[in-house]
Amino acid sequence: MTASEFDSYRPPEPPRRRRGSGKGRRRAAGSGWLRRGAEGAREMPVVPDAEVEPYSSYYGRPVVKAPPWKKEVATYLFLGGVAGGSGLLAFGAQLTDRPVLRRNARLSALTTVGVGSLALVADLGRPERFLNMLRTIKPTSPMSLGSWVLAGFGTSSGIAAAGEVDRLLGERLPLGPIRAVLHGAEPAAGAMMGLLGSPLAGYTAVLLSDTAMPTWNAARGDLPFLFVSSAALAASGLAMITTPVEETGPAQALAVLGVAGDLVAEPVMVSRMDPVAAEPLHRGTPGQLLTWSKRLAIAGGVGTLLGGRNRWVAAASGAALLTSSALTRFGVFQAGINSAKDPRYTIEPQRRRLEARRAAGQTGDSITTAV
Amino acid sequence: MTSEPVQQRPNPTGDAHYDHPHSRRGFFTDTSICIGCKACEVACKEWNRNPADGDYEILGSSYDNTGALGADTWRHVAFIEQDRERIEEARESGRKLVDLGMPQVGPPQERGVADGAASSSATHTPDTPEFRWLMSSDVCKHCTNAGCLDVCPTGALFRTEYGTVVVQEDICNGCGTCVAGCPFGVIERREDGLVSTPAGREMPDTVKKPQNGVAQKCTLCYDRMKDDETPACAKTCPTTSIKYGEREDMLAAAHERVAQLHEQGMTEARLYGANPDDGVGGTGSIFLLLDEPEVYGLPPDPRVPTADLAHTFKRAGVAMAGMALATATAFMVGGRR
Amino acid sequence: MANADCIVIQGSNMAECHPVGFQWVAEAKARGARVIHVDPRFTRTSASADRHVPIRAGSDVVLLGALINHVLQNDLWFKEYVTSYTNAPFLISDDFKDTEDLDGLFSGYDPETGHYDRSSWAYKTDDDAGAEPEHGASASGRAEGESHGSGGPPVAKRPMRDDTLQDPRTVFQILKRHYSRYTPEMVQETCGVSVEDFEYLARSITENSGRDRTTCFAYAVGWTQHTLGAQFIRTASILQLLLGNMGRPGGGIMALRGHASIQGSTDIPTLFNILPGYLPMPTVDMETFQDYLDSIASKQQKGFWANADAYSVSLLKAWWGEASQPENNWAYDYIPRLTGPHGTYQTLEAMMRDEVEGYFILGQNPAVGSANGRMQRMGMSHLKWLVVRDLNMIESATWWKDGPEIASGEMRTEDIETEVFFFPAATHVEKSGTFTQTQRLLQWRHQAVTPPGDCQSELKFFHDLGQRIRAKLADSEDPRDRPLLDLTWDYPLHDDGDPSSEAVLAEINGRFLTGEDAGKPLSTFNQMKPDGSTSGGCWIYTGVYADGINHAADRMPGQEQDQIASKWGWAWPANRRILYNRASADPEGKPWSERKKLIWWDQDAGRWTGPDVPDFPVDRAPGTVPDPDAGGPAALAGDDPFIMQSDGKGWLFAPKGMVDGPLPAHYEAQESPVVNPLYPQQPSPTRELFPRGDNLTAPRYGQAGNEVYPYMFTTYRLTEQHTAGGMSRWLPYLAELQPEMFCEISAELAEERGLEPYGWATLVSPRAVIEAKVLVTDRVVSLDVAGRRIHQIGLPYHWGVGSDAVVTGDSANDLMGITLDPNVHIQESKVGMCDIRPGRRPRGEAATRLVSEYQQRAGLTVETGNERVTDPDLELRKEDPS
Amino acid sequence: MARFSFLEWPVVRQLRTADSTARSSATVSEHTRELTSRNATADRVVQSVCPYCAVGCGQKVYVKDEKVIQIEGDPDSPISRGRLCPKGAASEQLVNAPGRQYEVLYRAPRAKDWQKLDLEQAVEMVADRFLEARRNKWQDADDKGRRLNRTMGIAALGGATLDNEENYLIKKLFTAAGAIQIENQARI
Repeated sequence: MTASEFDSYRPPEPPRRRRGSGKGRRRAAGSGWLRRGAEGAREMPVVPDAEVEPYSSYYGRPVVKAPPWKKEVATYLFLGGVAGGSGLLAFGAQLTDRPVLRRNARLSALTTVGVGSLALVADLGRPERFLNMLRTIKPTSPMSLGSWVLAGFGTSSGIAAAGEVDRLLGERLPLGPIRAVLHGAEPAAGAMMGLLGSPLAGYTAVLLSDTAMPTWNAARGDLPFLFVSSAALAASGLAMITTPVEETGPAQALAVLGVAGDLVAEPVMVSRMDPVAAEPLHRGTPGQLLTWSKRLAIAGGVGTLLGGRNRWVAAASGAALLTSSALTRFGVFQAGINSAKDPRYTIEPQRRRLEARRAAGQTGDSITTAV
Repeated sequence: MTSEPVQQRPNPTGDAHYDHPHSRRGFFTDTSICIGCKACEVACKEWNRNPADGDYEILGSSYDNTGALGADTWRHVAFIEQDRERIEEARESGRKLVDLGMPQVGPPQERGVADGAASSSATHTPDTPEFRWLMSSDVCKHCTNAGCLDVCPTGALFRTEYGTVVVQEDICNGCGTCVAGCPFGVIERREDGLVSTPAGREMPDTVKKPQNGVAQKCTLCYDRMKDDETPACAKTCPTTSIKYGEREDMLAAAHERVAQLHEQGMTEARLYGANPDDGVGGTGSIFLLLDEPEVYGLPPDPRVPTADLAHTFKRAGVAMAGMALATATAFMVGGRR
Repeated sequence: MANADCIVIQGSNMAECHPVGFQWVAEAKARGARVIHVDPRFTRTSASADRHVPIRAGSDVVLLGALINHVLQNDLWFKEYVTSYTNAPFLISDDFKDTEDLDGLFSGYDPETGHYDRSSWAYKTDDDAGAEPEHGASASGRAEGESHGSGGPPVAKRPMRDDTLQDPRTVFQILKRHYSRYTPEMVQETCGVSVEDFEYLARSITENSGRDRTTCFAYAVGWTQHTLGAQFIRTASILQLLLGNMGRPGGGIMALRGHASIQGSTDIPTLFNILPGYLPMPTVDMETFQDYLDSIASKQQKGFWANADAYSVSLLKAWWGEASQPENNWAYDYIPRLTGPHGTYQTLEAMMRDEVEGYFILGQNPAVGSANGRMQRMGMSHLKWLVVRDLNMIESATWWKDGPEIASGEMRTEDIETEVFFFPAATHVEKSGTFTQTQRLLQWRHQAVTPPGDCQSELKFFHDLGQRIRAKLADSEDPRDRPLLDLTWDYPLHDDGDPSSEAVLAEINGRFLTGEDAGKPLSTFNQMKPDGSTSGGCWIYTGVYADGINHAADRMPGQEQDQIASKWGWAWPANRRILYNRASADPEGKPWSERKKLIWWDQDAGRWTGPDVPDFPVDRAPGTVPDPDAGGPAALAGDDPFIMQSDGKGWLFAPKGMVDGPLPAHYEAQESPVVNPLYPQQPSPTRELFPRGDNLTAPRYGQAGNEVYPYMFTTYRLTEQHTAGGMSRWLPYLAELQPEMFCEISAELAEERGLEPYGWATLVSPRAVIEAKVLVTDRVVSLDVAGRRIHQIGLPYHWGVGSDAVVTGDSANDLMGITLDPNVHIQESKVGMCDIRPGRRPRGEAATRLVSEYQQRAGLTVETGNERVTDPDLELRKEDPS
Repeated sequence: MARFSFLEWPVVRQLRTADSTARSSATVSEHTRELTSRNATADRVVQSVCPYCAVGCGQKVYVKDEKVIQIEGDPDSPISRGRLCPKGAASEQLVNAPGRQYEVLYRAPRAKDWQKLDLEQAVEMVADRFLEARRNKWQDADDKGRRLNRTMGIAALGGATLDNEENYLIKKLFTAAGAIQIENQARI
């Protein structure tokens, strides 16, 4: 090309490429299809081992669509876990007569479940229709069952927390005859919190893995263990912050158990996932989040074990644990979203399992047929 | 539906419990005769009043400028340019599929034809062209086991009396779970449903304001179906690449067509969604493809996520019990401290 | 078409431009027919064909000529059909000299005027008196191809013939010799079509022709938009006649046209050179009505054109009613006279010279859709006033404020004196009326709703305008105003004030004016009389309103009819669905085969019968030999199927009618990357030139400066858009499907020029510079032609520069120059030369500078590429014969 | 939200009907139940022909409240058998296009923008200009004195998208006015 005065109109020349076969070509972020539902550009995965057949795709476009969920949903995953764990702690405290822990855990449960629910509603496309969540009871829909759990837990923690607040304010609230009912219902509400606590903490794992998002789906058998562990350590962490050490013995114990569960559950989970589907857990932001979540979990766990009797060490450990749990939820959440955006994570595991079944002589269950 | 094995399989219309169920309806999209005119895309948008989407820019995928199925595009025509090498690969992968000895579907008489075709294919191999341009109109699969429908918490998604899967836009609250639940990436939440033109003009009143914030996808023209009309895309399709009818008939047509193509030596032809034993129990929209599904942006081995739900619930139950147990333990341990 | 055994689609992108018409190809294919697509690009049509044969744009005559040669050399022609139904056995005048003799010219060429004297192309007659004198050959001849649209021009009545076809002066032998050098090797060399592809094509069409089988050709603007356009179609007709595929089911040549009523607008023309029904507009030398009639047809010739007097008088009666009387030659002098071509490009030149004051643009977008867009817009700025009637605010209405010339500073809005009126038009559902589709079928559209706002139909607007004009002139004594004042203009009005389109259709159909049937509609044009007792606005449409019934509105569902579906709409002439269908039976009147029967002679009934309406006198027995003194339909012999031709035969050789040669010969396009390998004469010697500074031409291959514009480009349409976009770029649903202007190039060219896939490219032709997104694709192949690598660039032409449409972009037509086919004055917009470079085009003045920088580099002048005769030896040879 | 009725609450419906998992009949809303095809609500259906290319595909135009609510292929047409291409399928949008013009606009000489103009006045202005241009560029005879009877001051372009009846009136009026420069897309 001759240089001319019009060269200034040209865009900088990227390296030359022969004809675009489509493979790997994609548009810049922010335009066209990518803008719909996907967030910005993401790193190009390097094709790993040679054993995997080179996959083809339609212009590198996603096969499955990531849900339109934003940070609010990840926040709810975290807060729902904290609420569930707090419900269990409050019930335990209720049964073992630890009034401060009971009160604080109940109030924590109500706060987190409340804020979490608001976050969920805010993420709806039509927030004014949030009540439709209770339109049906669908056993096939973890979101439906979860909504009922959430509603039950929210109601019971509301009653229980209201009793605590009333006591806190010296029964000065103008409740009249309701007061007797409220206090009469408190133990049952507390029991309900205990009953629904672990479902609330764990159902979100089922919700995520009951999707076509490759990473979440591949983690389906083990993700609940990670989530309940994470919830346990987070709720304990919060209790260690809110409650004097005198009453947090059980919380500290639960924190340590939670950390142990968390540290075991994740590697086990990853080891049982398709290696390609697990990749997003280790790459980019989710990878960093999950790495730090482990570090903080260890730190919090060790802090609890070694310095749990000190109010400040306990609180710091609690904060570490809370943060760790948040990072776990955000990491897992983002990894799943990311896994939808690159067709490789959908296609390669599917091809592999299809080939494996065929190799095993199981040929009758393919969606592609020759006749 | 009298034979034994069929009864064990889900029957979308029968299982839907309507007072007056109809036979299951579906599409058969024969991509081998698609001319890529996109009439289906336009007719669909025009009927359903869906907004145009995108930024009016060339997307960089041959003549495809709508990109993919989504909240606003319920029919999407894919364009794939292939050279000789790729055509040969497709032919070979198809031949392998034939050789696998696929499952018994359909009555045995039909199988006879197909078998004959498969065995004679070797003798009839046609010239491989230097180049081909595949066009294929994609659409919601209306799965027998539909992920979107299963995971919907509100009941906005439902199985119609025609065995199809439809969103009720007056119910949906836009939770987005169905988007993640679809193994084909079909359904999407409509975020910005306004047609914008350079002059910023408003749409005339005949164009209804599109439903925003709710999940949207092909309804197989449920409203038209109620009045015995053909879905807009199938009605307009100039070459009958998109066929519509009772799903049983569509299935039969698909079997017949693939056998015919195999007889002509086109072993690259294959069906997608015709197998009731696949991961979604077969699809209401059956396709005839000329290459591997992923070439068209379709998953090679989709599986409805809820197929594993019982197992996941079991594992989750263990985990939840574990958590409760751990808490109990903690109180015992911590109490002694 | 669904009945064809082989379909060759050439010069048309049928699947893209006519998807619904393509269903019949798809159906034929499903029945086992072979479909071959010959086109420069691999399109959506190619994708659905059995084979795509890539060809260099503009070289179609070579390929078709080679097929003719193949058929003749290998004795594959349909002997009985050719001998009986074509002019193959006829002898041609001894004065005729072929291109083989004159290095690419036919006898009679005048290098001064660029016209042929066609007297030597006539049939040889008994008395050897030569042809009849020609009428206005030089004056009106330029539009002759069109003015004799469906009818043939008159020829000598009794040509000599040699049924053995051995005489070297027979059409057959002349044809054979003419195409003898059109070989497969020549095809490879010239068209870039491989010998293997050629043989496949030749085999396919010859194996699928004959008694039992038929081959069909389909073309569109890919053929017509060339300097050789009409000859492309002629070449295919010759081939189809030789193979016996004309007038038979699944045969023929199908024209695929782009506009709803493009056929109708030639039948009832908004064209300068014809009147309704292909009657010519009179030229200045046809001073008397008799002169005029003589120019159309002789009373003695065969076929239906012999009654042109009846058709003409009926037209004049329809227009001027009582004012049309024998004393004033039926008001013949009310019709203005032509002195030459007055087509849109000549009008454009006149605009530039400030000779045109007012311009109506009716549902068309010349600022985008016409060649040399810059010249179109500059031309409009010379007008005093401009009326644009359209649905949307098209670029032709807004060039004065947002056109490319405003951006480049060549024009300033505040300097433009032109008044512009924009009238909103009514859509097709807001008015009733007929469209004539591509197979001559008239279909009535019922009005669904009334037009909104100020929107009006053309019918209403022009009726209203006419009334106002007539009212303003009511008191005029000036004779020049008589035609307007005497005009029949009293159409009944509907309640909403719109004139009744049905009443207009009834006038077009015609009626009896006298006698007992006075006032009743005519049933057939045979009822028309030259004595003023009938009227009719368009004779070929007579019958559409027979018995007072609007047959265009006939709507018997297709499912309830046979394949001919004669009760759906109404086809001209006389509701015949397949023209010349007498040829579907053998000379004895029996179907050529059971498989391909359409009409046949029923001996017992004494008439032609079959599912279609016979396009032949229905009771004329196959063996009839007409009275030698008869004329008109009565002179047709029982084996003269081509009833509109003056000798009843299919023309392999056109003794009249074509102004650029009796046989198609290959010439290179005005802008071409190669030397014509067949003749020293490069481009068509009779092409219509517009040598102007704003319409420059790239140098021919071999001339200096040729390398400045090294690449061929060709323009085309896409399924998702409609011509200049007035009906598609304003529709979001269509706009989003093809949102941006692009060019299609091969990977090789992309490599050569460093063009990035889906990036921007700038294209520069001798006329303009435009920008486009780049689609690098294997669908465009670079061809080896004349020992060189030829790169072709594909350009869709739907976009225009403006601000109102949903999508806008540069217009490919800006690159185009104006050079016309001499027969029909259609511009050459399929081939041109340009350069391509990466990046967006310069803006403002810099754009104009870039174009002139290229022009200077190539050393372009007004003369470049505009030489009529390119053979340096021509002058010498002119001396030779004397 | 509509009035809440306990028995119609889908949770109750799923418990009292066979659709226990709430995936079909139990969850159908009132709106869904009453859904019908837009076409079924039309006041009338009119047969028409596609305005785009020359294939001449049949169309059915559905009209409600004097507005076009749908245009689709006419299955009775032996030409198109009910099918339409993308352009034909977009016909309804052509009629109800967001950018369609409904007003007469006028641009005065040297003006920078349009102004609105009354329809009657506009046609009147065009009629005046028509006659003036006709007069200004009138030719009675050529230089040899032969009759021409024409004006070169007025030209027209267009017709291939118009009806035969419209083209007929245009040709008739122009010819009577002596205006010969008239062309359409058939040559472009």
